[in-house]
Amino acid sequence: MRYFLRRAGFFAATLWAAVTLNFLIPRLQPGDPAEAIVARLSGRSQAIDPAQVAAVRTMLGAPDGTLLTQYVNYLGAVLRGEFGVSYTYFPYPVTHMIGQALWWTVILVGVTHVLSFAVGTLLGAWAAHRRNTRADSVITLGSTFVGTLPFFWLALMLIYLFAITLNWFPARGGYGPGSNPGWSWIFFSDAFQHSVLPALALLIVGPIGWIIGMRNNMVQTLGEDYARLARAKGLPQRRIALTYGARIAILPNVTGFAMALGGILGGTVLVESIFNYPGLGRMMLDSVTNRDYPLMQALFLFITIGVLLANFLADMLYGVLDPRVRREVAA
Amino acid sequence: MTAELAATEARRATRLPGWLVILWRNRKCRIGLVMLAGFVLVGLLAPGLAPYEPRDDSFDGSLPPGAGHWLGTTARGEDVLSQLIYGARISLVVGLAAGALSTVIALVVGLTSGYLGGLVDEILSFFTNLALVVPVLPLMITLAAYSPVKGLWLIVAVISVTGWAYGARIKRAQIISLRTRDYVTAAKFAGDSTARIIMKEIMPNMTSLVVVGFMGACLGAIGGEAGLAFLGLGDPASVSWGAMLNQANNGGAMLTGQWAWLVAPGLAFAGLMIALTLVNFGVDALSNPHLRED
Amino acid sequence: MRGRKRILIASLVTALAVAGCTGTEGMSAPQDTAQGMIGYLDYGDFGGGTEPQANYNPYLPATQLGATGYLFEKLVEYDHFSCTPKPWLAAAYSWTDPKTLVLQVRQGVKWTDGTPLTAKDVAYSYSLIKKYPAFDNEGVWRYLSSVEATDAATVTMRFKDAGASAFTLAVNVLIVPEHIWSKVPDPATFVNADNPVGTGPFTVKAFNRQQLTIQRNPNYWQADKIKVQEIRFHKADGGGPIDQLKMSRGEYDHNAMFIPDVDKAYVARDPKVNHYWYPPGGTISVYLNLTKKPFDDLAFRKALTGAFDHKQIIDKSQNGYVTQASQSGLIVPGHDKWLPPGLTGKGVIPYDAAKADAALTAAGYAKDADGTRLGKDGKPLSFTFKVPGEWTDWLAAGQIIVKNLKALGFDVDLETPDFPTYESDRAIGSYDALLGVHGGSCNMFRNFAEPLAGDQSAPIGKKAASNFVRWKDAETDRLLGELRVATDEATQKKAVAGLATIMMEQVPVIPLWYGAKWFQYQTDKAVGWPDAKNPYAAPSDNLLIITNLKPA
Amino acid sequence: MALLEVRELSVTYRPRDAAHVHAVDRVGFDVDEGEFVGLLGESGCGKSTLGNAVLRLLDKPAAISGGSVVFDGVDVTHASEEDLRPLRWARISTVFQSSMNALNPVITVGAQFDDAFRAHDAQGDAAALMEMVALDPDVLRRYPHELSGGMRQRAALALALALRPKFVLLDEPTTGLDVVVQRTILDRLRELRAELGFAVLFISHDLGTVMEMADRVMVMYAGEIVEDQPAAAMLTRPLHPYTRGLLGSYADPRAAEVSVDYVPGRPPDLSREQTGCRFRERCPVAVAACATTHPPLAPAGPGAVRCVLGGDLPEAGQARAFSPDRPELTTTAPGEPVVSVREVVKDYRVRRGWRTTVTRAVDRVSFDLRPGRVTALVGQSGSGKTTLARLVTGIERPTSGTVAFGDLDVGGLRGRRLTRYRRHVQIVFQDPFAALNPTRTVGYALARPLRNHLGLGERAAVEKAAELLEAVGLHPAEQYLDKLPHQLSGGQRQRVVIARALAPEPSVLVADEPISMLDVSIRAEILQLLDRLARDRGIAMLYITHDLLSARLLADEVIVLRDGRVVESGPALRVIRHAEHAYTKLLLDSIPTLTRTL
Repeated sequence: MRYFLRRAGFFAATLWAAVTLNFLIPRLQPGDPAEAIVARLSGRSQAIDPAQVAAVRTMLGAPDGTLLTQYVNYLGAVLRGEFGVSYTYFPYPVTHMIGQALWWTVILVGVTHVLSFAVGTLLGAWAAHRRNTRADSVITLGSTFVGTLPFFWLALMLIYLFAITLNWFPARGGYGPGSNPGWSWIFFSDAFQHSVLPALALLIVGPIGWIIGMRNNMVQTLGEDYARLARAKGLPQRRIALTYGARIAILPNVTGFAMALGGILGGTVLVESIFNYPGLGRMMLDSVTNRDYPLMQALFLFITIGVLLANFLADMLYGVLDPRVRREVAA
Repeated sequence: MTAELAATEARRATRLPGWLVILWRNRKCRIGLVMLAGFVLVGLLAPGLAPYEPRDDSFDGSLPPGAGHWLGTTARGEDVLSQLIYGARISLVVGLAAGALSTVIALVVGLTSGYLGGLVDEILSFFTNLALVVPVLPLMITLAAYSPVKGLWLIVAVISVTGWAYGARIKRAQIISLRTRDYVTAAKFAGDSTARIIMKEIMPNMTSLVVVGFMGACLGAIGGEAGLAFLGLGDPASVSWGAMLNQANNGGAMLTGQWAWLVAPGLAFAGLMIALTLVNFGVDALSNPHLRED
Repeated sequence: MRGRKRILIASLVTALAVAGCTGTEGMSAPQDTAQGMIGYLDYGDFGGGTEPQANYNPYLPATQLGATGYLFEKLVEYDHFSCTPKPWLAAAYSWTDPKTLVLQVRQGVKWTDGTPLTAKDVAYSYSLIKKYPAFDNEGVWRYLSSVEATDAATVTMRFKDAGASAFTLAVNVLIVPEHIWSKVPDPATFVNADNPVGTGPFTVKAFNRQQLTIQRNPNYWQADKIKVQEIRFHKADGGGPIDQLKMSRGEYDHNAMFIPDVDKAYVARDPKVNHYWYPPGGTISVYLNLTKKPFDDLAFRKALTGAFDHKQIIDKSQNGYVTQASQSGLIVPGHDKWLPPGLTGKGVIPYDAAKADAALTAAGYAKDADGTRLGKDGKPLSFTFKVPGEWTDWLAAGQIIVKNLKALGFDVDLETPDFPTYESDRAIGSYDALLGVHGGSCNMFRNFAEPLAGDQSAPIGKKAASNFVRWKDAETDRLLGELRVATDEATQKKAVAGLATIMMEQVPVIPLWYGAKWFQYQTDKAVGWPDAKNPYAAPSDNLLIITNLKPA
Repeated sequence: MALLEVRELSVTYRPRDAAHVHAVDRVGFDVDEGEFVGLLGESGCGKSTLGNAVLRLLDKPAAISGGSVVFDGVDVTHASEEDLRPLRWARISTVFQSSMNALNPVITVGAQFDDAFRAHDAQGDAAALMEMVALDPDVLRRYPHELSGGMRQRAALALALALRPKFVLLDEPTTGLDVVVQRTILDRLRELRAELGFAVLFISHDLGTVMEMADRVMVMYAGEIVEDQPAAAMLTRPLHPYTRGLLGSYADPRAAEVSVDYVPGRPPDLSREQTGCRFRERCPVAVAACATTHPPLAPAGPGAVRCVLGGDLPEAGQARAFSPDRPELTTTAPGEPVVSVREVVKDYRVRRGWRTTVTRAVDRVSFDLRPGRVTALVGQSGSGKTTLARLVTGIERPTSGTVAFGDLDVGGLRGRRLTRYRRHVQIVFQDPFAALNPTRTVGYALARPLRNHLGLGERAAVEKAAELLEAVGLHPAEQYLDKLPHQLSGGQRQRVVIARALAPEPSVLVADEPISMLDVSIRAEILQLLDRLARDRGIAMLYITHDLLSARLLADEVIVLRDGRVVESGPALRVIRHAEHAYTKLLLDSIPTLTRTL
């Protein structure tokens, strides 16, 4: 109970900090989003029309009152779930935009993350089981070296190879021009084709952390007394590897799984930008570069909440999986 | 602990930094150190090695690799090889500077929080945990995009400010375990001051942890710089590998078949990362005798 | 199945046999290609950001979809290349006095729901943008005092002052149907997504975030001129390499995007079909902060007019797509008729570093033994030059400019703030020198007033509206005053010539090049695109172009 | 044919970046069916490695480098892992030293029984097994971390017996447990063996338990077995000087006269080539031949011995002995107390959610420390003895009651005044490995208190440090000043720790279990040193221990603690020889007695 309260308190404080940071960022910025919008519209080859800047400024509306009242109003709005209207997609509300992008990210990241975790953990466990053999070195060294390749570069190479040279898969986007998002087979198969390359990129890099983490953990647990005792008990190798090695070694990975979800949500910025995937990450980058403050604020908050939830989930999951902390969590 | 022991012994034997001697003994690590030294040399001697100025755009654009330009030219007519060579500087400078800076932040926060405990610890731990859960990349992007000044030091600052938390947490845990050691209590009974205890009793037992943290921070920083630069949020005035990839991508390298422009920065980056990873193997072994044995 | 087809296409592509291989996926084959008609055309991006949302509100140009310009029309269309007005929804117009403009609404024009267009719709549209200042994107109501439908076919516009200089703005308002918009609860946030009703040549057929399809409006008032059944806009990703690839594969019949090395990457792929035309837009100039020394010295500024290597800037930073700008502040050759008589080389000043060096020395800015340029106080001249860091082509230009200045002995630092900082520094005058854009519109008053008028300036530290160099000159303001109220072209020309002369002689800013308007097109399906030989419209004049396209 | 036949067995550690160590060197022995064999040895002698080699559980970098182990006719050293499986647990099982880690933490105890049954297609009644070791069958549904150390060890024992093996290898099964718990487990083990008749190889460093339990005892030293004979015979006539030294280190605290022996020195470094007898450098009866001859394990008396002397030990040349020579103390000694502890209470608050529970670690304890006198605090773990030490040294503050140092209230000291107080009160720590900073030299460790508390200059501090080293028996001192802790043996380290504690010339010394981490053979030596220092220098010593024998040897006064309360206190002789409180008696009765086997 105490543990739970402590965590809940921490999450609340973190949320508050994120909201405050959110509030401050646009207010610490030089320049005027209206001007940025008009400048983008005009391009670099045309003069900015001050009249249009004024019109856009009116359109966006400006907060008023002292900084403190603005802050209080902002907190209130966030609590009520009002995130305002996007600057880039005026007059569409920010929540509408996030609702659209959310599923792309959730499905792409969800599937690849789970797959990466499964593949990585299995490979890592296999390597640990076969530690100090050729299979082990191939897996460990191989994944270490693939891990050094810059992710975005890998993604570019995939595009170059599979989309541009071979033309097997579409290079970018979430779906083609011919299919309308909806519950249709055409759309799903199209969306699937579009997700192949980004998913592939994520799946190449994704398992590496799990492989190495799992292997090192399991090598360690297999060296513990209980694993030795299991050998002394004459248990089959498989059973030792699973119940006395993997079962325990996977625990930190499980926490890591949820924790990493946060990093991955952030990391989608890269993937989705390169593949122009219509998810939260690209929207985040766009909102930052377009100075779409309401959208950026909401996304930032949203991602932070996602990370916090993931952490919370990880804590709970760890409690369920590890009897050593179960009591404390339940208490 | 064994690491510090061995390090202390090695230092006494050779008068070189002990951890360096241990690193050198590890074969993988030795290869990594040599590679790293290569990159450092390339970075240092860039003006001598590079055939041209990295921003000299007086050549024909989009030339394929050939005699005059071994890796061809960019769409704007810059020599790719020269950019590649100068790019090593950026990666190394950012890696070292941001790695060092975030290690220092982590060390200061970790030391203070772990040794003092109590309210200070509660507050610092809160900020550490906060920094751990705040999504790093979006924060980095926001900071980098909205900073009124651009430049390499901004990137260094952004990476350090967003990347210190993990190290601080680890160092705090280590301090907490070290500060209750009997020899620390003994130092208190010997009348040593807190500062002296931290510097003379605790710090020497943390060298390997600090080195490991620093290496990790360097790797992260180099990756972070490349990522930011690739997203177009890097220092517009400097030619880094990430920025080269960004320009290659935006400049239609795929389109004009300028594969060298696209491939070379990625491979160079991977090479540097491999060098650092190999060094890290040794560093890991330094801190974890478990790994040293198998 | 499609995968196989792709492989086939891929091998074809790698063999560089790219001619006209259109990659539109999943679309039903174009419907009956009636005789003398073009089935469909593939166009480039349709705006609305990376996640476009249905938005056909003509008064929200910042977020509306690009097709909106084909759905709604204005009273008068402009050929923005030669700046010639073309009567459009107004069949005719005349000034009854300098403050009153009477327009005859074209008869027989029907809204796409079948209702006829009346003068009331026009008056309503103007009242709408008055009521919602966010809609008044050109600030029309700064000049207008009233817009009334005097009868079913006549609209009377009254101006606060003589209205000639505001004419281009006043007629540049899209007209919406009153019977629909008056029922909209909040027009300010109205996205007009379901079957937007307009008078334009096209109606919305289908939209998703990747593609926007509009189809020919058979009841269009000049339907006979529309030979295109359907236009398909494709979502682009900001000039990314993929779009360039699609471009080079011939997947666009028309696009307006930046392509590095367009001759090699595009035209060379199919020289017979692939074409581009990059007419000039605004003028990009070096802005010197005239409140600071030595920039307040005319001789100094004049010396710098030939100090920049235009050719290198154009070739390197602009891929050679643009032309050098005239010091006169006018676009040559587009604005040739406005040039003051007897101007050498249309005011284009060639690069001559030696001459600039000599002129500087003569003006009292000598070099010391080390080659460092000294100010009149004998101290080395050092200043900064700002360019937005993320605008890579400007950055490249900035680097050349700084190189040129350094060669003259100045100690110049290139600063690369992000755009908002740059924009804010520029507005409050917190800079030494930077690049800025001005002019390029068909409104000569705007072209000169925005960068040079005294009332567009502000003291250092306060935001200037558009006179960022803080040019303060009574003669300029007087000429602008004349131009503002001039109703006949002769008076206008005289005032413009006077202003151009000030540009030439007083050098408030130093124009370098004309920003290019990107415009690529293919001639395998449609012909009749504007080009250098037949510049009947600027690339942005969609309605003028679409009414000129014919099957190949 | 014996049940277990070990022949010429060698085990070598081959770490990648350090010298190879021959931890077990050509060892041979038999264990017969139903026999209970003890394997006695000190830390680092190779006994656990030998045990693991017999079970074939060695992990890298250790590996069997020669010889064979044949169990029940199966060559364990060369069989494949698959061939070994039927043998394991069904016929040969084990209990490891630390059962904290020996049980899988994430599955229930019951599941670990089922594991064993299923692996061998056996039916078993885990509940009955639990009852056999006097545990509630309910324990089967619990996880290891929910059990106490004693319960875990009993569960491990039950698990080892689950398939009724013929042979059980017990590797330090009671180390780290309280005496009382140890007693119950050993009693249980004896009963079970009588009932089930399995053979045991009992590995331990604890002479008392081995002698009490085993039929036959093997003594291991430096990777070799140096003596092997029936326990009773060994007790009366040890054949090896080392065995004789070990036996001498043991005594019954309740005896009228108590004297303990010690064997100075440390075992040889097994990473080096060995010539001659490995014990010769510590041997009190060594002869010239010891340096050149490596004696074989040769029959002698009722067993075998590895000694040049062949088991005929001269009476003269006993190991050195420590026998406290003090007038019998029957009353509390006179003299002004240096430290007075009065009615001290220490509560620890543990917050759990909304509730805060208070644990009372020390409950109204009073005692005095007087110059030149040693007061022993005796109790099991959790009795509050270490908390009392922390209160006396000012690390903790009492919840109520006072700790007075002269006129000074220790509980109220902070900052600089606390530092000044600590000049007078120093600590000798339990673990000499943790008490010295591994990265700092002996000279540095000694110089700090000298410079801080005595204000000596650098040179004076070095001289004084050398003096201190000589005083604790490390000479020549110059040789030690530059050493790092890991270059010293445990005993030497503890001497350095003591020297450091003496450096500021304290009036009070708190010694927290100073010998419990040391090898049996050198414990008495350290006790003797502490004894001499306290009495010669007039230091008031608070000696904290769980070991009544050492309390009897060192202390003038004994205070027996249980759950934070004093259950009995008084002059050492009175409390130990004529214990009044039942708990004190229980503690005394739990000590393994050599006489019991006789």
